Amino acid sequence: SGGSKGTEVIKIGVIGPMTGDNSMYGTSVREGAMLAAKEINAAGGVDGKKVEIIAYDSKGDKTEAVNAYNRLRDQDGIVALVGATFSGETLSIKEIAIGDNMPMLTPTATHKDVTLNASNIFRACYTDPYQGATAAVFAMENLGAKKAAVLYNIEDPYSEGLAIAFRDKFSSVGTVTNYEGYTAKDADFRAVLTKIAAQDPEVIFLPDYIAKIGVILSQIRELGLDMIPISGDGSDGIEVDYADVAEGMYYANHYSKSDESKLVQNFISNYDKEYGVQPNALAALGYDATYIMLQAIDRAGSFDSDKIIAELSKTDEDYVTGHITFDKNGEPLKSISVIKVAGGKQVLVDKVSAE
Amino acid sequence: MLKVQNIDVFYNKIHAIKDVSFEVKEGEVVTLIGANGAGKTTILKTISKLLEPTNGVILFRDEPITKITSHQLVYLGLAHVPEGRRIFSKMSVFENLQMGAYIRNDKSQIDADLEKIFHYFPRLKERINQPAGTLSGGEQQMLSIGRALMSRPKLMLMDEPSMGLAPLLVQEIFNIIQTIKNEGTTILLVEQNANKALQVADRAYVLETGKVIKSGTAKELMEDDSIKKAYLGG
Amino acid sequence: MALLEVTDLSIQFGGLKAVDNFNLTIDEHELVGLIGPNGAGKTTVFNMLTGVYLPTEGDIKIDGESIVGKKPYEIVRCGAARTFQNIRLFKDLSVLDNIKIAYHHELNYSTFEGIFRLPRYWKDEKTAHENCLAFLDIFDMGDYASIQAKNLPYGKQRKLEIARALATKPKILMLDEPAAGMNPKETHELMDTIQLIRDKFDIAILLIEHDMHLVMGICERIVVLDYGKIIAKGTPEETRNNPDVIKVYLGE
Amino acid sequence: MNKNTIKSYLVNFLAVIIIFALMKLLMNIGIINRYYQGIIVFILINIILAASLNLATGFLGQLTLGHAGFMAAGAYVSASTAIMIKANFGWLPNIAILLISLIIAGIISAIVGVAIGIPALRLRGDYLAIITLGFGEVIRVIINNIRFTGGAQGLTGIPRISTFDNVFWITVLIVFILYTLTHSRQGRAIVSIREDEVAAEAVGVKTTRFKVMGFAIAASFAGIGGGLYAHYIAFLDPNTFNFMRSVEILVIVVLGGMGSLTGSIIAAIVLTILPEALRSFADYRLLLYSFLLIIMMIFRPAGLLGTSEFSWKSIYDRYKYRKESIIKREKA
Amino acid sequence: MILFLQQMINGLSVGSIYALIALGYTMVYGIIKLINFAHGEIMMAGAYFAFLIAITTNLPFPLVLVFSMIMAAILGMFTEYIAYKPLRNAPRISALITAIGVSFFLQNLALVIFKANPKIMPELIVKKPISIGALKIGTVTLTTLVLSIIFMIILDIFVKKTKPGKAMRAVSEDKEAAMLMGINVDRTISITFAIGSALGALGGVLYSITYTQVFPTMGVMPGLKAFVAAVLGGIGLIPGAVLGGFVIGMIETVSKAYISSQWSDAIVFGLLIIVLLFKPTGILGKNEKEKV
Ligand SMILES: Nc1ncnc2c1ncn2[C@@H]1O[C@H](COP(=O)(O)OP(=O)(O)OP(=O)(O)O)[C@@H](O)[C@H]1O
Ligand SMILES: Nc1ncnc2c1ncn2[C@@H]1O[C@H](COP(=O)(O)OP(=O)(O)OP(=O)(O)O)[C@@H](O)[C@H]1O
Ligand SMILES: [Mg+2]
Ligand SMILES: [Mg+2]
Repeated sequence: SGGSKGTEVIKIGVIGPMTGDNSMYGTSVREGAMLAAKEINAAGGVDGKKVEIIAYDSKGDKTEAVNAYNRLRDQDGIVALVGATFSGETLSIKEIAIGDNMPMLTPTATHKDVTLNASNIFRACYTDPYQGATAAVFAMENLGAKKAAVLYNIEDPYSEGLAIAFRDKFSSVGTVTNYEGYTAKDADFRAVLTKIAAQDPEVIFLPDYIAKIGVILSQIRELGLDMIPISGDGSDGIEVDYADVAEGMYYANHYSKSDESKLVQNFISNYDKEYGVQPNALAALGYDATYIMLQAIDRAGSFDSDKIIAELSKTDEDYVTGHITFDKNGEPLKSISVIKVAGGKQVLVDKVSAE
Repeated sequence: MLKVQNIDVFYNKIHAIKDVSFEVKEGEVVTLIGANGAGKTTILKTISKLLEPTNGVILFRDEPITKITSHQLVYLGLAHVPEGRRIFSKMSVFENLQMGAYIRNDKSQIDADLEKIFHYFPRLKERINQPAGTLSGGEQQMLSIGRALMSRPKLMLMDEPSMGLAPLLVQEIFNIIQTIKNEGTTILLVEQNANKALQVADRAYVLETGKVIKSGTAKELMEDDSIKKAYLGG
Repeated sequence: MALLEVTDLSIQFGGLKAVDNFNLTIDEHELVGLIGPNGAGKTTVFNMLTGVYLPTEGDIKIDGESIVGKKPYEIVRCGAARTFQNIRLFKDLSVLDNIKIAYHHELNYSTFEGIFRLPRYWKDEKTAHENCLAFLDIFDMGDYASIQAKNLPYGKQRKLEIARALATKPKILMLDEPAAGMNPKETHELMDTIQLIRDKFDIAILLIEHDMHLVMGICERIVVLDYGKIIAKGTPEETRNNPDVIKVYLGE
Repeated sequence: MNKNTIKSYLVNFLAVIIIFALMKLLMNIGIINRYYQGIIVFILINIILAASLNLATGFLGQLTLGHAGFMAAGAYVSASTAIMIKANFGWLPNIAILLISLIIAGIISAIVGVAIGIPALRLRGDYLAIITLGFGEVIRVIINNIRFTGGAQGLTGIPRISTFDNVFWITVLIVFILYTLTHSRQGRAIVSIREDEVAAEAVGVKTTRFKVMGFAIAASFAGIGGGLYAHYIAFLDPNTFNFMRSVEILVIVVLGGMGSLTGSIIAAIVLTILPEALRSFADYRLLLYSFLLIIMMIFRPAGLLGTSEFSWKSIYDRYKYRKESIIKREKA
Repeated sequence: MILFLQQMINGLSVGSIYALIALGYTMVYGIIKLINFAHGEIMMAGAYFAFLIAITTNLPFPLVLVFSMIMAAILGMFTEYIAYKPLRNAPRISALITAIGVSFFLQNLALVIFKANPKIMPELIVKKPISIGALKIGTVTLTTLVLSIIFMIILDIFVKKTKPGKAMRAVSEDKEAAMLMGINVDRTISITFAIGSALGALGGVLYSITYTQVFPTMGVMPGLKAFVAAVLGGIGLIPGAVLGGFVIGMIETVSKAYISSQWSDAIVFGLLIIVLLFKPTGILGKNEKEKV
C-alpha cells in the first residue's frame, strides 16, 4: 500500500489525541516516535532512506481518527502506522486497516480485541487482561493480600479491562470486597471510599491514569484509610506530582526508570535532552514501536505490506520496555515491571512474567 | 423642551420615518395623530433613544441627545409610557412603581408620589402585592402610567395610554393628563382616540406613512374636515 | 337548545375570586357584548370558555355537550374559537399559512400521504390553498397572503387573527378587544367586518370591548361584569341607562 | 402551483442524481480518494443528525441537548441487529442486512423518543433542554453498565456495511422526508407550535400529538444516523455519544439556521470539514475552531440561512428580476 | 449510624461546592436567560488564577481568593462584552451557541497555556479534619459550607432588596422597559456577570483545594452538575441554587455509598427528570401559568 514506493523517504503515520484534554497521551507517543526516527536518521536511516514521522491529532475522537488514518494513507502515503494511541481509535481504524493490509503496530492500545482476527495488526504493550491478572497475582503472592477492593472508571475501556481481570484473578484465591465504578469526570470518591473502608480490604486496585489516581489517593489519605493502593501502567510517573500521597503504592509498568540497562538509560537521557522532560511509559512505547516497525521494514527490504508484516512477526529483540517477541496474534510476550513508590522515587520491585 | 429636526428612521430597509420635524414647548401638550403604522411609536422610541435615527437631530432641553443613551435621558427628565405597557410582569405592582422611581433617592417624596398614584388608580392599591403579569390588561396600563409618573418627569412621552381602558378610566386618564400638565409637566401624546387627545392638547401634528402632513393648534385640526373624516370618525 | 350555555361559572386565583357565578346563554346567530371595568374578569371568562383555565366551579355547554376539562384544541372542534387581547399570531409565518394552520381540520391526508406526496395530498392542498385565499379575500387581505404576519400593520394583524379564528369553522366566535389600538375610522370598518362575519358565516359572536361606540352599535345584548359578578344584562339601551353600569363603568 | 412544484421536485431530483454521478466519477478517476470519501460519509451522517435535530429544535421549537442519546440508541440497536443477522442469516446481501438493521434501529429510537417525549414535552424551553441533556447522560451510563453493549470495552465485530452509495441515498431519502413533512399540514402544525403554543391550541392544533410526533421522528432519524455511523466505523463505545456530540449537532443546526434544512446541510459540510482543514494548525486547532464558531455566531446570529431554504427557484427569480429591472432601466 | 452521618458530611462537602457554582449560574440565567455554558470554564480560570498567585507569592488564603475572584470577574465581564453583548437581540439559542464556543475556547486556551497535565493546587487551607464526636469534617468542607450559605443570604438580599438588585430583575424581564426607568442595562448585565464569575471562581478555588488539582477541563462536570442543581432548585432563584446544590450532593453521595457508585450519575439525572416532571419549575419554583 501507499504511494511512496521508490521515494527517498519512509513515511510512518502516528495517530493519537494531541489536542483536547487527553493531549498528553498522544503527544508522548508522538515524541517517543519522533525521537526514535531522529536517532535512526542520524544513524543513516533505513536502507539509506530517511524516515519521516507524520503525526495526526485525533482528539481521541473515533471519527477524527478514521479521517486521520485515511488521510495518512491517501494523502501522505504512509508505509506503516504506529498507532493509534487509544484503544477506541485503534478499533475504529481496525477494519479499514485490515482491508488495506496496512502494517500496524499500536504502541499503547491495550484493548483485548485490537489484534483479534487481524494479521496486519501488532502491539507493543501488553493487554489489559494480562496486566490486570498480573497485578492480582502480585497482590496475592508478593503482598500476601486476602481481601482486595477494586475501584475503576466505568467509562474507560482500559480501566474496566484491568478491573475485570484483576477481579477474576484475585477472587480465585482471595475475596474481592468491593467492585466499584465511577464515571470519567467524577472527582469525589469519599463516599465510595468510606464504603470500601468499612469492608477493611488490605489492598485497593486503582486502574486509571495518574490524574485520577492522584485524586483518589489524596482522598484515601484525607480519610486516613490504610489500604495499599495498587495500580497499572497508567500510574507511570505518579511519583513526580503526587509523591506524598503515592508513597508506598505499587504499580505495573512497562519499564522502570531505575532499570540500569544501557538501552533504558540512553533512552531516558536522549529524551530528556530532546524535550527537557523525563519520558513516561507512553513515550517509551512510542519509541519502541517505532524502532520495531522500522527494523521490520529494514529487514523486509521493501515497502511491501506482506513482507513488512511477515518481518514484524519475527521480531525478537531487547527494547526499552523489555524483550519483545510476538505470538501468532501479534501480541507481545514480555514481562511486567512492578514498581513501588518509595521516597518519591520509582523502585523496581519485581519483574513478573507471563504465565 | 423638545425639538425634533429632520429625522429619518429605518427598520433594516423599511423607511419608517421620513424627514420628520416638530417641536414640543415647555408646558405644552402636543399630540401626534396618525393611522396604524404611520410611525407614531417609532418617533417616540427614537426620542427616547430606543431607536437611532439615521439622519437629523433631536434636542431635549436644548441639548442634542445624539450621544446620550436611553437611561441617561431618564435622569434628564424624560419618561416614556411605552406601547404595549411593558410592565415588569414578575415583579409586584409595588416593585414596578419603585422601579419607576429608580433614579430618585428622596424617600419621603417617593412615598408621597406613591400615594398620589394610588389616588389616581385605587385599583392598583388593591393589587399592590400581586405579580404585575397577572393583572388585567387595563390594570397593567394603569401601572405603566403610574410607573412613568414615579420618575417625576419634565417631559412625558405617552404611547396610547388609553388603549384597553374602560370608558370611565379613559376619562380618568385624560383628567390625569390635564392634571400633570397643570403641574407643569410637558407631554407628547400619541393616541388613537384623537377626539379626546385633541381636547387636552395644545397643538397637534398629523402623520401619514412616516411623514408629517399637517400641523396646527388642536382647535384648528379639530375643525379641519379632512382630519375629521380620516381620524375623528366624523 | 342554546348554542352556548354557561351555568354558575367561577374561578379562584389564590384568594381572588376573579369570576363569580357567571351565567350566560347564547343562541345561534346572536351578537353579545361582554363589558365591564378593567380587571372585572372578562378575559378570564374567555379563558375558561376556551379551556385555557379550568374553572373552579360551574359548567359550560356547547350544543348541549359539556366542555369543561377539555383541552383547548378539543374545544375548538366543538365549535368555539377566539382571539386574544394581546395579539397572538404565528409571527414568522406568512399570512396565508396562519390561515392554513387553522384550516387544517379540512385537510384529510395522512402523514404518509403527505410525506410521499400521494394524490390526496395534492388534492387537499389545492383546495385548502384556494379556500384560504378566498377566505383572505373576504377580509380584503388577499394581497398580503405571502407577507410575514409580524410585518403587517397593527390593524391588519387584528383582522388576521379574527380571520384565523374563523378558519376553524366555529359556531361561536369570541373576540377579546378587537378594536383596541384602532382609531375611530378603523373601528368603524371593524364594526362592518364583524357584522359581515356574523351574517356570512352565520355564527354567534361574543365580544369584549371597551369602545362603547362599537359595543352599543352592533351588540344585541350586553352583559356587564364587575369584580367577577354580573351586575347587569340587557339591550344596549338598557345597559347604557343602567345606573350601576354608569357608576362603575361608563361614567358621566 | 401544482405544476411548478412538481417541476421543482424534478429539478431537485435531477440535481441530486447529477451530484451523485459526479461524485462517483471523481471517485473512479481518483480525484476523490478514500480520505475525501470518508469525510463525505461523515458529512452525510452529520446531515442526517442535524436535519433530524432541526425538526425537533428548528421546526418544533424544542431545544434538545441529548440528540446523541438517540443516535446512541440507534447505533447500538442497529449494530447488534446486524451482528445477529450476520450470524444467523449470513447469506443475506449486505444491503438487506443494513436496511433491516436500520429500520429496527429507527423504530426503537422512535419508541425511546416517544417515551422521553410524552412526559418531557410538557415542559418548555430550557427545562426540556435539561431533561434531554439528562437523558443523554443517562443513556450513556446505561450503555456502560449493560452487557450486550460491551460496556466501556465497546462493541466490536460490527459488520462494516455502510458504503458511500447507501449512506448517500439514505441521506437523500431522509432529507426528502423531512422536507415534505415540514411542508405538509403536519409540518405546519409543528411549526405553529414553535411560533405560539397557546395560539396553536386555540386554533385546534393537537399540540401534544404533534410535539410527540415531531420528537419521535427526529429521534428515529437520529437513530438511523447512528446506525449508519456504527456500520461505517464498525466499533462503538459509549464515549462516542457524549454530551459534546449532542452539542456538535446542535451547533450545526443553529449555525445553519433553525428551521432551514438546507442550512443544516451547508453547516454540516462546513463544520465537518473545518477540523480537517485546520489540521495544519496542530495544537491550536481546537482553539481556532472555537474562535471561528464564536465569530460565525456573532456575524450570523440567525444562522447561515436563517429560516429560509435554498431553492433553485429563488435563484431563478432573482436572476429573472435582475434581468427585468435591467430591461426596465434600459427602456427608461 | 456513624458511617451514615459521615457519608452525609461527604454529601455536604460535595453539595456546598455545587451550591457555590450554581449561585453563579442562577445569577446569569436569572438576568439574561442565558445558560452560560462557559461558567464551568470561568470556574476553571478562577482556579488557575489562584494557583498562579499561590505558587508565585506568599499571599494568605483570603487574599488569594479575592485576587482570583476579581480576575474571574474581569474575565467574565470581558467574555460577556465580546461574545454575548453582540447577540443581545439575537435568538436566545444563538447566544447559547456562543456560550458553548466561549467554553471551548477557554478550555483550549488553558490547554495550550498550561497543558493537559493537572497542576497540583497548594494546600491553601490546612486540611485538618475537625472531629465532632466520631465524625470528621474537613476544614475545606466547613469553609465551603459557610461561604455558600453566607453568599446565598447576601445575594438574596442584594437581589430582592437593593436597588442594583432590583435593576437586575427589571433587566431580566424587559431590557427596553428597564432602560426607560433609567437603568444602565449594559452595566447591570456586566455586574451580573462579574458577580456570577466571582462566585464561580470561589467555587473553583475551593474545588481545586478539595480535589488537589487544577486542569483545563476541570470545570466541565461540576459546571454541568451545578447547572443541574440550579435547575433542580428552581433556576433564577438564589436559595434554589443552594438547595439544589446540596440536594444533588446528597443524592450523589447516597447513591455512591448505598446504591451503586457506577449508576450515581444516572440516578442524579434520573431524579432531576422526575422532579421536573412533577414540578416543572424546580423545587422552589412557583408554578405560574402564563396569562393569556
Ligand atoms: N421592528 C420593526 N421591524 C420592521 N418594521 C417595523 C418595526 N416596527 C414598526 N415597523 C414598521 O414601521 C412603520 C411604523 O410603525 P409604528 O409602530 O411606529 O406605527 P404607529 O404609528 O405607532 O402605529 P400603531 O398605531 O399601530 O401603533 C410601520 O409600517 C411598521 O410596520
Ligand atoms: N393567572 C392569574 N393569576 C392571578 N390573578 C389573575 C390571573 N388571571 C387574571 N387574574 C386577575 O383576575 C382579574 C380579572 O382579569 P381579566 O384579565 O379577566 O380582566 P378583564 O376583565 O379582561 O380586564 P381588562 O378589560 O382590563 O382586560 C384581574 O384582577 C387579574 O388580576
Ligand atoms: Mg404605535
Ligand atoms: Mg381582558
